[in-house]
Amino acid sequence: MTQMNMVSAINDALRFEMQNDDRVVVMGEDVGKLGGVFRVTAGLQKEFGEERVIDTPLSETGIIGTAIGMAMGGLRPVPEIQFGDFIYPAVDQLINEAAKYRYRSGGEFTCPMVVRVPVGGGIKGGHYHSQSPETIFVHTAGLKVVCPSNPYDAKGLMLASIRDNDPVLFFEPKRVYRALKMDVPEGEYTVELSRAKVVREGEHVTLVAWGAMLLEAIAAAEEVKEQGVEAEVIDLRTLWPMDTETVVQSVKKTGRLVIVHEAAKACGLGAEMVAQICETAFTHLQAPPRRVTGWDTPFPYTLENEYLPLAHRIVPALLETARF
Amino acid sequence: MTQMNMVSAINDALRFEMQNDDRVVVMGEDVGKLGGVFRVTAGLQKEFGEERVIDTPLSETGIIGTAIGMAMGGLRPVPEIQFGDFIYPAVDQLINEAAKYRYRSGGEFTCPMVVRVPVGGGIKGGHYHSQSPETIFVHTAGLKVVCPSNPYDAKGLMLASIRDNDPVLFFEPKRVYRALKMDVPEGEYTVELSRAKVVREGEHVTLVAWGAMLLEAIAAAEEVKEQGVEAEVIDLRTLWPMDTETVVQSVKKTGRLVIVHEAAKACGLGAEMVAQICETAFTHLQAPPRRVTGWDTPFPYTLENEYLPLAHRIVPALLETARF
Amino acid sequence: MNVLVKPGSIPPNAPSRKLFSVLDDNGQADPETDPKLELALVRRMYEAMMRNRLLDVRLMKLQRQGRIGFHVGSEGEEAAIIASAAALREQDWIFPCYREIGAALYRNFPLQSYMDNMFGNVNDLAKGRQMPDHVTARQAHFTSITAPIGTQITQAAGFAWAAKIKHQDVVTASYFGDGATSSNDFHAGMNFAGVFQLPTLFLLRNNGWAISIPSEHQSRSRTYADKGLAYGVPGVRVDGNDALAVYAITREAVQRAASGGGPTLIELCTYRAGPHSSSDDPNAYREAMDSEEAQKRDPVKRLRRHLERLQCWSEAEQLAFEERVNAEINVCVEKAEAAAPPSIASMFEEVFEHMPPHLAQQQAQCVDGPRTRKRH
Amino acid sequence: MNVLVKPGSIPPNAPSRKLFSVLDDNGQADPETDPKLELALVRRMYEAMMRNRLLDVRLMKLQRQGRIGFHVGSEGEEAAIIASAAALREQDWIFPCYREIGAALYRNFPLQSYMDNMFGNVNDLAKGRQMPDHVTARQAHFTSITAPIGTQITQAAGFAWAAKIKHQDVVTASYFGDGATSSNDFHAGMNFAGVFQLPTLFLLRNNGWAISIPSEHQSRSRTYADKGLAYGVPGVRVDGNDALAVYAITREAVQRAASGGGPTLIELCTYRAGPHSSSDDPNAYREAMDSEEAQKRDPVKRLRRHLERLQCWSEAEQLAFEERVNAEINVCVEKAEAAAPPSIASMFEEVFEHMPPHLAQQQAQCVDGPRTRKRH
Ligand SMILES: Cc1ncc(C[n+]2csc(CCOP(=O)(O)OP(=O)(O)O)c2C)c(N)n1
Ligand SMILES: Cc1ncc(C[n+]2csc(CCOP(=O)(O)OP(=O)(O)O)c2C)c(N)n1
Ligand SMILES: [Mg+2]
Ligand SMILES: [Mg+2]
Repeated sequence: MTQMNMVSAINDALRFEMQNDDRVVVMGEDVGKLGGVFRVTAGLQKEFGEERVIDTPLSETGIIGTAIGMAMGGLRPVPEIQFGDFIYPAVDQLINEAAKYRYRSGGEFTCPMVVRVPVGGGIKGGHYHSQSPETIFVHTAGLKVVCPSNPYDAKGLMLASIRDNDPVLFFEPKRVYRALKMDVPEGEYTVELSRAKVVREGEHVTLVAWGAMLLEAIAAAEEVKEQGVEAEVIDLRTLWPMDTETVVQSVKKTGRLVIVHEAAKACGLGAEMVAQICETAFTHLQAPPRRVTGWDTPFPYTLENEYLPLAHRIVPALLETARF
Repeated sequence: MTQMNMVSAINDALRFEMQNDDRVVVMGEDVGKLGGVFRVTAGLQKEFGEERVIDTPLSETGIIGTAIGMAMGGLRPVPEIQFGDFIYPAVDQLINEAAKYRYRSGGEFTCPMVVRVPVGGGIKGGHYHSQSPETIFVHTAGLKVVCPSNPYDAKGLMLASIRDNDPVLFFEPKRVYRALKMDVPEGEYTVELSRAKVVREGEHVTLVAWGAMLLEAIAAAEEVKEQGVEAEVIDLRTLWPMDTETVVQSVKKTGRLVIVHEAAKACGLGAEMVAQICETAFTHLQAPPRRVTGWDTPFPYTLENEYLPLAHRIVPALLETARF
Repeated sequence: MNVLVKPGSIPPNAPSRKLFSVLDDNGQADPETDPKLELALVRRMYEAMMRNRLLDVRLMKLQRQGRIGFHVGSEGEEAAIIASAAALREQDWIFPCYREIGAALYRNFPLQSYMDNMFGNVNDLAKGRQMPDHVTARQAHFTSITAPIGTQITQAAGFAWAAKIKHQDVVTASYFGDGATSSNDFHAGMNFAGVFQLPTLFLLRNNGWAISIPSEHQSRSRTYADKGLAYGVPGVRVDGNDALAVYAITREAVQRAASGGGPTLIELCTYRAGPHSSSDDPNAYREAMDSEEAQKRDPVKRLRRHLERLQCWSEAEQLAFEERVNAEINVCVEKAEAAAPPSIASMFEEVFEHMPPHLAQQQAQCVDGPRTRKRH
Repeated sequence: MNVLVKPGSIPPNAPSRKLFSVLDDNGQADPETDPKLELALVRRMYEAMMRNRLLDVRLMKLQRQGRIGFHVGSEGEEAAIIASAAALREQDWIFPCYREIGAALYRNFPLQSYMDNMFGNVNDLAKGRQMPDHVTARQAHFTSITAPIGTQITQAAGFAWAAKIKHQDVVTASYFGDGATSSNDFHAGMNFAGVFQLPTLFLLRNNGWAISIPSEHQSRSRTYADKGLAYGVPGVRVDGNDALAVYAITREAVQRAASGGGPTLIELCTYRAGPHSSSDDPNAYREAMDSEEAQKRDPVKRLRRHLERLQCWSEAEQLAFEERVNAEINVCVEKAEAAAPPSIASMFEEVFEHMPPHLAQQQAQCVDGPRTRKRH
């Protein structure tokens, strides 16, 4: 066991799997010599050489397009998109190509790869260094989306993602990168994809979150405890395919649901979860399922703490839902 | 009044507004000499010349990027994306630029334009000539999304969209293009944006649809009528900003909601509507709100009528919801 | 590997407006540039080109009869497509656009599989999920055809990159049209291939049109081959209706890529003799070609004249060949048309490697749900 | 319009590796190429460059002190930015990337407005919505700065297109880095500008780096100016640290664009002397420049030597100027820092022209809801 933050945990996962599997290559803008603008890939080029840790030209289209070709050619590319906000030049390749290759070729071609994407707010990044674009990819059949909330899960989910035979978008919450350290096993372990985790038990209201907002959810749960409300907190961990079952079980117990995400509200994953819960557990609901999310505005700079669904906004939603 | 199908109604709207306002320019792949692959822009280049009806190179990035510049420069561009499936190379300009210009510049810059986008299935187009990508744009703050279901609305909404000072994505359901004709007034009239329309009254269940699926919704409503269920059918017309109020009023009356769309289910607009109804009218709901949508697979070719949420799939959803 | 082609025809990375050619309109080879291929090979190319032509005629008819939904032909572009594919080695991979099915067939992709795709039936390797002409042909080292313009270009570069990293002797070739040079993936693919010296060929089929947009209106560069200069990728122009010229240049580029010399951009100058696809009517935007000009340009006729000159082909052989191919086509059409559509359950398969619960649920809903009265 | 610049320095559309320059390292002008500008203009450029330098020093300090969140400077690139902006006419429009605020200031964008943006306060024209250095400056004909690389390039082409359609005498100029040449918008913007002969300038600031990626690794084209060949857009290379050369070439390109001659790609060869931004530490990827080399390259010093040679500037003037500018900066910083953050209600405004119901509702929820204890 070593104490690691999320940056070092992901770095450790990449290093482990590159040693373990020589099909794994890392690529992207500034990932090589610099080791990434967040230093997630630090030291990898030195250890594995320029052929496997590749500094690319400035083109997300090129990064993802060539990564797909590499994957088809038998490698396991782990391309980085420097910020989630810059993934749009690559969405044609992701939506029309990576997502559909297996399906459209009747299984003849696949493109297993892990697209690393630093996402979310909390670093004073304004419009273009704060977005959480999961909705686009959840909506697209054929893509998986993962978002860890802590170093342990980050490493285990990364190893599981690289070994998965489908394309995975691996969202890394920048706000968590260096926010906490925890014991992370050296060597190999995986955290299964599409398995949510109940991180706090409670019987009054189910509270679902992931990534950086999980910490806020836990903080809010602790706060409402003082007022007699016990929230069951679920870390979704894999956003899609979603572990609806774990959420449904919890809602059947509590009768109440609050979901939290940084992304804008309209057509966010919160909407999908509410709709699914209505479809599967409507008669168990004792209060309207509730969303606490980023507002339907672009992500602002100065007021980012007013934009984010931090604990102070989760608390009243929990109380109102529990007391409905 | 002239009998028009949707193709001629939109053509008429464009012609009218180009005569009326010389800031309006039409641009895109094959829109000029050919008049568009669906002939929506037929005859416009002859009438208004190559400077205002522009055949562009094959680049959606270039079409939308330059259209934004034109709009900033005082024109009212109406760019066409030949198929909704090919809009992805333009999403960076749409999401990061068009959607945010007004906001990020504190109102100094705006980019009023209407992006015409033929969408949806029903023409045996398979993966790449059938998609309905509204979710991406609804999720993005700063964009409007319109989708008419008939020639009258198409013309009126087009004129309203061109005159609107925000960027509008104008989704044209290909399946409706030549499917029906109706009386369309010559000359000027507008249909207000963000106003849904109750196209059939009923007291048992609210049924929301738009575009090509509106016709299926009406067919389903007629079918369940025989079984004593009266559906209130709402044509959403503008997908975003959504006229939630009209839907809420109806649901308060019926206590029941079914929503239909061609796009995949996960994070589709149906999810958003269900979540909004839960937030605003939960206590009025007498049955779980229900979605009938495209499946969470890529859009298939041979089985497209199994993929689409046609009347045969809407009917049981209506009956089950009404009898819940 | 056939080594009959002598290198030296691809200019270094500098503008070159010369059009490389071998055959004149009468099928006479220029001894200066003639790659002197084995006659069996030339015959094989000719037969594949002719078969392609016959297929196009038949498929367009089937479409007009409403028996298939769509067809995109390659009339007039057979040399550009087939002679270039012939010049690739067996281990090399093709990343096609939608007009290169002839290349897959040249590589023994079964005609029956192609026809099953045209009908989108249960035997279609793409399982009826894609439009006609969007085949998948792994066995032919030919990737799954896509509609979005240009996306295969970066992918081909990436596949070549994988081969390079794994030290495998594999070259890739992406095919695309003049219109596709405006795409994002052309730009990124060329740039990455240049920077990383990837063993990939950019086969730019300049057929004069992108649907209704003439190639002069697609770009203002002096030639399409010149675009290589922006990326440090050598560019060369070839008479794309001259099978021997196409073969020679492609072969040289393959040899160079395979020996670590990096990518090449090959502008295959040809002409789209037919409509863009069965959905298109070119009368709206282009003048009819006069028939003399069309004859002159025809790559199939030109190669036939060459073979006839060498007494390697005759009118009798032609008639026998046409009859044999048409019969073969008939059998495949009949079988493909009779086959059932794919199962409804299959619509939910292969979205992911393992079916997640939400899709299993949707599959059950769909399979057990009411059926439409519409036919598939 | 200043007509002192004689045309003829931009080569036709063919490769040209010559670097156009006027000043040598000692500030001596080459009489062959000297545009012989009015001294008042040269002085004005120098002062703007020097002011830019002083601003960068101060802003980087403020960032290190934690008083502002971020800064992206332009040390070493002042000539490329300011002399090119100076060569544009008042009616012309600038589509900047994030490093050209000096161009806005040259056009009298108020320093106070800039500083308000750096603090994201209530007076910021961008209303605290964007990161520092992302100003909006309509009055200076300078568009709102964005972070995604390259997007301004097609927009500038489109704005020029609008001017052309409306028969207005307006030229646009997009600024972007060497890294941005790999972007989709560079490709599309160049191509559209070439095809439609738009009155736009592509000002490619080749500063040697895209964060940690050296410009030789960004593309294999022989020069960045060569990229024009792919689009039929004339390309020219200029010593970007030589204000007079930058001015002369930019002016010629403006004149040509304004008279219907179409677009020009100008490669401004310069060097990013500082880090990419306040978040970057170049020690991880580049060797320190030796100080003699740095001095020689410095565009501000070079122009100062030129002015001194002409007895148009002195040490005393320099000192007085620095003092004046620093005082001005101080006043602005003080005021900007003291200003309140934007109102919470303002976060919901200007998403659309008119606020739709869902935003009015969210605004009320936010304004009336609980407050975070975190400071803004
Ligand atoms: C991204 C994208 N935009 C638009 C289309 C519609 N479209 C299909 S083919 C075509 C023209 C392609 O021209 P070219 O690349 O020259 O190939 P050709 O058909 O001539 O072989 C267009 C515009 C598309 N398939 N993909
Ligand atoms: C689409 C996109 N991808 C990545 C980034 C992150 N990024 C910011 S600046 C930069 C390098 C830009 O280099 P260059 O274009 O040469 O401009 P310079 O900073 O040297 O002036 C990168 C990769 C971005 N802003 N946008
Ligand atoms: Mg073409
Ligand atoms: Mg740079």
